Amino acid sequence: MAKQPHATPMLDQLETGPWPSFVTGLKRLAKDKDYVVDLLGHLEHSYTTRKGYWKGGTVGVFGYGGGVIPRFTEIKNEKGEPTFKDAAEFHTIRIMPPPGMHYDTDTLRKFCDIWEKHGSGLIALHGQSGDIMLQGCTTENVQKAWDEINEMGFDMGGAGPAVRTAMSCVGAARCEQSCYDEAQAHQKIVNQFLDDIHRPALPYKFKFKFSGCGNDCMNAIQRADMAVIGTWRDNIKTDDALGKKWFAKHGMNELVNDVIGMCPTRALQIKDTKDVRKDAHVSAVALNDSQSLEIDNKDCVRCMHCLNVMTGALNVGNDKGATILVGGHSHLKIGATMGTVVVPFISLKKDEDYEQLVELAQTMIDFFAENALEHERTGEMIERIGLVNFLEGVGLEVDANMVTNPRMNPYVRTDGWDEEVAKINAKKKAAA
Amino acid sequence: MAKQPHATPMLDQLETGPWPSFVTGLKRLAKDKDYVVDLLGHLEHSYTTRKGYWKGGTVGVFGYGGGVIPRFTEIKNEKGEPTFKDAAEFHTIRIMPPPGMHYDTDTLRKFCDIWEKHGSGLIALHGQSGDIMLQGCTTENVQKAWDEINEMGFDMGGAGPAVRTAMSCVGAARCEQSCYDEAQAHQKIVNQFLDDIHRPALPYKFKFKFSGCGNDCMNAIQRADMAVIGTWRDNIKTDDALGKKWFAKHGMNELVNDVIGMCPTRALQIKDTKDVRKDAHVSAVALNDSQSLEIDNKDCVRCMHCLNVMTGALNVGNDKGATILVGGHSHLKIGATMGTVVVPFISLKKDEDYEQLVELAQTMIDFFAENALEHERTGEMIERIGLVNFLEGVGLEVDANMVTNPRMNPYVRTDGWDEEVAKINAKKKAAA
Amino acid sequence: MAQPQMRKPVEYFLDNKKYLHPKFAANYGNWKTHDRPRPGVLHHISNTGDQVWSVRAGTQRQMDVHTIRLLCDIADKFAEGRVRFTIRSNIEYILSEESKVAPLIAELEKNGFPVGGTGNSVSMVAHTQGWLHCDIPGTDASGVVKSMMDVLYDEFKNEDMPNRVRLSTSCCEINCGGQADIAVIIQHTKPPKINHDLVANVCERPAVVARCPVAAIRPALVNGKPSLEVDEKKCICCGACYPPCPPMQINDPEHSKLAIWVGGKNSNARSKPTFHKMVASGLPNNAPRWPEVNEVVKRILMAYKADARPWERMADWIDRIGWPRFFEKTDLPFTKYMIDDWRGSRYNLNASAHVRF
Amino acid sequence: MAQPQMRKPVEYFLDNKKYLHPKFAANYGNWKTHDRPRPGVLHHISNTGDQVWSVRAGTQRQMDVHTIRLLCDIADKFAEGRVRFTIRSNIEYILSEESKVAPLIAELEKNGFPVGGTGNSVSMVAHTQGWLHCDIPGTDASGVVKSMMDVLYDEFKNEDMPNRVRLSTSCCEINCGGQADIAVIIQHTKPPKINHDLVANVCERPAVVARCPVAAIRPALVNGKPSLEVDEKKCICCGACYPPCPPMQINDPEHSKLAIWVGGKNSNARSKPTFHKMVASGLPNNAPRWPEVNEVVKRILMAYKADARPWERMADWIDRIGWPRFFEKTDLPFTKYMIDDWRGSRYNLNASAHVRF
Ligand code: SRM
Ligand code: SRM
Ligand code: SRM
Ligand code: SRM
Ligand code: SF4
Ligand code: SF4
Ligand code: SF4
Ligand code: SF4
Ligand code: SF4
Ligand code: SF4
Ligand code: SF4
Ligand code: SF4
Repeated sequence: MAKQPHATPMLDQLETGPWPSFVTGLKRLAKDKDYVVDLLGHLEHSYTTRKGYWKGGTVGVFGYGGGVIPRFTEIKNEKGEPTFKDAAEFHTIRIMPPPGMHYDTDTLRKFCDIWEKHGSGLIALHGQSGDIMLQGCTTENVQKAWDEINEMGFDMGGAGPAVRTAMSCVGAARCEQSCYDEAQAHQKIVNQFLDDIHRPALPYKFKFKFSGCGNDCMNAIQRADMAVIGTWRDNIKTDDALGKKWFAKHGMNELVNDVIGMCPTRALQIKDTKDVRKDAHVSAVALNDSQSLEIDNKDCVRCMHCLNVMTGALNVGNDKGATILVGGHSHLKIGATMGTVVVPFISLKKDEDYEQLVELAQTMIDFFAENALEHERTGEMIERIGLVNFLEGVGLEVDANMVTNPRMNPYVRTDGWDEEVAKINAKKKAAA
Repeated sequence: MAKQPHATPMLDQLETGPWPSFVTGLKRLAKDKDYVVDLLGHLEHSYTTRKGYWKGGTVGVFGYGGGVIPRFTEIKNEKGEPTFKDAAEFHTIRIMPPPGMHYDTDTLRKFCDIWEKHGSGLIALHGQSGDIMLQGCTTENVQKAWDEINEMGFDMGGAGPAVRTAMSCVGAARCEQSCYDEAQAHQKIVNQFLDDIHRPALPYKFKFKFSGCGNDCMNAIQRADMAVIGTWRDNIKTDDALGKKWFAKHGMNELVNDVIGMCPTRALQIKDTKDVRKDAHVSAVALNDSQSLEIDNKDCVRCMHCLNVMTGALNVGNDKGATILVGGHSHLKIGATMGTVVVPFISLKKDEDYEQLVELAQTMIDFFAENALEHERTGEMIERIGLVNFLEGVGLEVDANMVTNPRMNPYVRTDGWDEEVAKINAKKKAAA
Repeated sequence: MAQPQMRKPVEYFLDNKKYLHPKFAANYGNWKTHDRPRPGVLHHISNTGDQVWSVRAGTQRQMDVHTIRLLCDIADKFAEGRVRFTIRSNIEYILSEESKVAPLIAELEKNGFPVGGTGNSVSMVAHTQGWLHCDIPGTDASGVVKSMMDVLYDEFKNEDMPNRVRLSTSCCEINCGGQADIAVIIQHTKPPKINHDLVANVCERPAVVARCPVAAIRPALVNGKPSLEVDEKKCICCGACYPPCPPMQINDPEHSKLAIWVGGKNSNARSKPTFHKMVASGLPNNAPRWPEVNEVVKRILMAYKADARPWERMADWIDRIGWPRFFEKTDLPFTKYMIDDWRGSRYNLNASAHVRF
Repeated sequence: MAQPQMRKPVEYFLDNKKYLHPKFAANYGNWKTHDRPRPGVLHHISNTGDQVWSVRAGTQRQMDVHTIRLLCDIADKFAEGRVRFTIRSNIEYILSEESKVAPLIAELEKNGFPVGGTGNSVSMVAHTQGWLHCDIPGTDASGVVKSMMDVLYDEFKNEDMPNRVRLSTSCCEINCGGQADIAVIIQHTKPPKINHDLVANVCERPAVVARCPVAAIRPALVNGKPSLEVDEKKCICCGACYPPCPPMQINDPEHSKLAIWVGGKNSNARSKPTFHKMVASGLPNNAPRWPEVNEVVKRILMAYKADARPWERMADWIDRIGWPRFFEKTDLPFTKYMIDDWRGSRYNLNASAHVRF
């Protein structure tokens, strides 16, 4: 039994209502832990005064330079003693989850046991960067908890100017839209950068996110310095039986309004089946015995919409891989940036393909480490130096898929035009 | 008879081919004028060396500070004497054309006579800002030519950091799309700013352009500091007889592909005539005895496309006026800017409406004169100070039509939020 | 320096093979299609004919170990001891047999875990730290999320929206919660108050000066001690100076307000991804339940629900009807603060005569 | 100071009433519809039933008085002594009777004025000054226009394009010719060469320094005299320094090249207006006929003609097919110089997974 709870009239109001209440959870923990009794008091104080009262500091584990987020209370009496002394330290340990955030209950229970023993018993599944966040630990206990977690086979996540914990969607494990093995990519890249995760020495944070298709269930484009988003190069695959089934259920109006009318590039048309074009880049799915939905795959930008609506009738192609976008970040200090295309397509079928992806990531990180200013994200760096300088720095070739529009201003130095064109033509020739 | 022509092997090549040749024209003039003989030599020299050889200077007419573009030759021998001495001076006089660039032949002939007498005989109809450009005159003759032109009832155009010559489309004179009296607006505004045209004293140039509708045949949005573009507030007018005629000729495919499918906001739908909605903001035109094209005028952005395709069957509404956009300019020094909406709608039906337009223009010029930096166009100024500061400076109210998107960054100081909302609500109440 | 008794960490990032549900492992990369038999349930079919049912339930994310153990008990009972969590902190149970779907749902709901969040529902709010743990928050996170999800409970459990709806909240302008269909974010309205006594000791002054996006901070001597000075005319109250220099107090119970943003979209479906846009601000930081915020969120959601066409996300809907009508339909005032004046603002101004009446 | 013998100007901007064709005056603001009986001819019908036929013909813009008088003679003979000029320097004759259309056309063509430029044709090129008159040109204007229109003569006289096509040329990067479906513009490739002897006398040095968009110019002492210095690493060769400081020679017969830009659009029809985009550069300044430029222009036009759908302007067409295919279809190389790095460049990068193969 823990000590007497503080009065928490504000927090108590968060125990009503149908959604699961974290306050109820904290109170459950507070039954046995003075630590959490004081945490509740601390939080109630914030609710009352509408201010936060934690400050940072330096706490870590042996061998690593990051991964623990230290918190020390600032609610103190006149003598400078913590008002909520049992919760005077409330550090978080960030642990990297398995790709796709799959667990067996055994593992989850082990986390609970360790954290009940050494920490507050509060665990966030998961943080916005994907970490298992073990929240609430004293400085003294951090190392103990960590040792046990590490023994379980789990490793520390990122914090500070470091490569950060990555995230991958459920993807290949359950999703028909998946265009590559997200978990494999995720695992290989993180293993490559363990040192950069654990010993922050970059100009600023660098995040990876892996989504198996353009639906981007990991929000990679806006939140990752390097986003790997699945796509395919050949035609959309079609299944006539499922096409007919879909059409029988949904009818012509839905097909026109919800599918054809919403394709961003007018790549879809209804055709009498006999009139469907025979071109190599055209595919079609039957709607009934006489009509088909025709797809001009040259016009398709792999937005995923029609595949989402007519799932199974339309499926991603066979020549699978990913588009790589660089530079997503929140809005410090130039305003939010999205990742932009730097590799329109990288094949991700064989093991060697994944090695190539890792190499590419390494090149990007190296370039970032050498060229970014302090506290400058990749998106900010690219805006400062220009995309072309970045591409040249990491050895990637320009491609019209990288732009929404070619430049609209003449403010460019083109002395190298002729050599550039010669290079391109030589490559074209070599390829032909 | 003039002197012996120079050899012009380069220019001669521009006399072949079917398009009317300015070289042939110059040669015609050169028959009688040593001035033009040397001009041809001068130009041939440019063609040969691929360089220009005119420099500016100061030439004007009595009472005005601008409107003449002086040119002095730089092709000189070792002694510093002009190689083409008869064309050592080659100034242009800019004259403002009548709104819509209508002429009677009498007037044109008078220009010819004056310019044959005092100038080179070369006239450009028209310059890109709309001026009648009388090209090629000596310093001595500029005043003489000007006096005669001014006697004809024409006035000098703008040059330098001044209000510039304006342009208006053919509009109401011949065009069914016209939403206001372009010529009247054009005339009233120019008359308001004659002083600012003739005595350059602004930070930089300021241009007006008047287009009667969103087709913007005057390219106002990209080339005018203040663009007045016609529009209407009520419903598109429809004519069933012409609707049926159009449909009989063009058929369903063209209607779907070329009209409905190209509306930028999906404001158009085919309906069985009996199903056409009865809402006040819906209009419809008959296609045949049973079908109609329905327009949701709330969704319509007055882009003009459907009216262009089905001319006469669809016409602009009755509640006519214009949208005012500010800030178009070429790309010095921040890259090209387009005009952006500062007045979504100004009614232009009665004379008083036109006075209001003139007043608004005056306010804009005043603000520009006081706030722009030297050599800074309105578009650059607005980018520097922010649109809201401009709107407040000229006393215009914000409107959601002014943005493509509300801000996507939190970098704004919102202390005045409550007062702002109170003001808006008070206005709403007053209006209701 | 190394203390010999300390354990050296084992650095290795695990694969997920051993955690995968057996059906996931067997059909890895080989799925064909799926449907949703009811809200909260996904039914996936593989090319081999294998089928799985995934049942999704909401959690409070910040969970006590008792809650997690309870969720584990349920997994052991119904789902072969395997679960996964979604990016939105929902838990997913994977079932090999359809017959277990209904009993599992009953068990979850009995224990207070709402089943839903799939398809065209409002899923769980993306969640940050707030007063519970962060060192810079202007408001709370878990409490805001709880109060929002209480209000949107039915929208989580049903699939009645035109398309999926993603929400986020963020307890400071840094926006760890990310872009969303509707995002609630702190918006400060007053410049930081500087505690000059602390600056010299606590702040790396050049770093703070560099951090300000509008160069409003300069070094200054105050009472003879090195401190900082803010040009209050320039300051946009973003709070970026506060993390590197805590004496630059930006948080204020009164003047730190809440703003609402709409139309963020990460997916590439149909339209390209877009950032969310500010549509309301000045809402009070009214703990513990933020009713003013929830009222506006709900109003926007209901307008969207009533008016958007199937598959239109918030951003797609507004794209069609236009911003003037968005403000009309949600009865929100369009204020001058929404007109962009940041870098590249010209791209957000209406550079056309496309106007709506 | 006023010289007494000098005439004081009469300042007054005329209206156009007296110049209007009588049918225009009578039906002012009262037109109902129009059609195009053939290329070069517009037929307008007013609400009163009045009709006019407008016949459009190409001119060289820079006209000698003899040409203008000839055009006037024709107007007197056929068109009640009234003409107008279009924004593209085409002349329009207004006829009250249809019967005069054919004879007028015959007369115009006999005299070398091509009839056309209406509807889905390629109209006359927007035209600037060039070597003929400007003080800063890198190339000519009238000659470039003449050589282009010779090549596009049939496209002017026929209406075979998907929609209207507007061209412009500009003899320096300032681009007085404006935005166009296809624009040809000088693009310098080397920094200005400074004639230091002249700078002190001719240039207002602070003004020049301020004019440079990339702050590449700084004041410097050269041979003991005040002059200027260009940071050649920074310089983007735009030539903006040249007009205010002619000793900063930017024009070069060899290194001043021509660039081609496509997809500018001023009208609001369908899509919003857009700026043109660079798609080719490095073309030689090959007077008197610039064949290399005309070849590329023609190639782009033919790809557009073959592939665009009715009513798609150049910009609309590319919007549909995408830039990768534009470069494929026109067989132009996409070079790194086309990737924007100017202010707001992020708005021109592909911030999406929308990719074409
Ligand atoms: C814990 C977490 C919120 C949560 O409750 O889930 C979080 C919490 C903090 N974030 Fe974050 N961010 C978290 C995910 C994010 C994300 C989302 C993501 O990673 O996908 C973003 C947006 C994406 C991005 O990286 O831009 C994000 C953008 C930021 C930023 C702004 C970065 C920028 O470049 O604009 C900062 C400020 C900074 O880095 O200086 C920041 C800073 C912080 C700090 C360290 C505040 C500080 O500077 O002192 C917060 C520590 C809170 C604490 O007490 O634990 N956090 N932060 C998330 C990390 C959990 C995890 O490891 O799984
Ligand atoms: C004559 C004309 C081209 C033509 O042959 O038609 C022309 C010629 C010159 N323009 Fe222009 N501009 C002409 C219309 C334009 C237009 C089009 C328009 O007005 O609609 C533009 C683009 C719109 C705009 O204003 O931005 C235009 C944008 C410029 C600029 C760039 C302005 C900017 O803000 O980016 C300059 C440079 C400057 O102002 O310093 C310029 C400067 C010049 C100067 C004065 C060159 C100079 O700085 O020494 C040229 C004088 C040539 C000469 O010898 O006569 N001219 N200039 C056009 C004026 C004729 C007339 O009065 O009717
Ligand atoms: C489980 C999860 C991935 C994970 O690894 O955790 C997931 C799973 C699926 N997503 Fe997702 N999405 C998940 C987060 C997202 C996110 C990110 C987010 O929520 O922050 C997005 C981007 C949202 C945005 O644009 O900001 C996302 C955008 C989509 C879309 C595109 C929707 C659109 O039209 O814009 C689809 C397509 C669809 O709905 O068919 C999709 C489709 C799907 C499918 C149908 C894929 C499949 O075929 O299996 C999965 C079931 C969806 C459902 O709930 O009905 N998923 N999906 C995530 C569940 C989150 C939750 O608990 O609510
Ligand atoms: C005469 C003129 C106005 C003037 O006062 O001088 C004019 C006259 C007409 N324009 Fe225009 N436009 C004229 C320059 C323009 C320009 C500006 C330009 O050429 O630089 C534009 C903007 C081009 C751009 O976007 O950059 C222009 C964009 C249009 C459009 C929109 C086309 C589109 O789909 O984007 C229409 C609508 C249409 O074609 O029905 C239009 C329609 C018309 C109509 C049909 C209006 C009417 O109902 O009478 C007129 C006959 C057009 C024809 O040629 O078939 N006019 N029109 C100009 C003739 C120029 C020429 O000689 O070639
Ligand atoms: S991102 Fe694509 S592959 Fe991954 S879970 Fe979402 S829909 Fe499936
Ligand atoms: S996936 Fe391709 S075809 Fe399907 S809607 Fe998107 S762009 Fe159109
Ligand atoms: S801008 Fe509109 S009103 Fe003016 S001529 Fe062109 S189409 Fe007619
Ligand atoms: S004018 Fe209106 S209805 Fe017609 S195409 Fe344009 S936006 Fe659509
Ligand atoms: S949004 Fe701000 S206050 Fe909230 S967790 Fe992130 S950094 Fe901390
Ligand atoms: S709040 Fe933002 S703008 Fe103000 S001083 Fe701090 S960093 Fe600068
Ligand atoms: S484009 Fe340049 S060179 Fe040509 S007329 Fe205009 S200012 Fe002169
Ligand atoms: S050419 Fe342009 S960039 Fe170079 S020095 Fe002159 S103004 Fe500056």
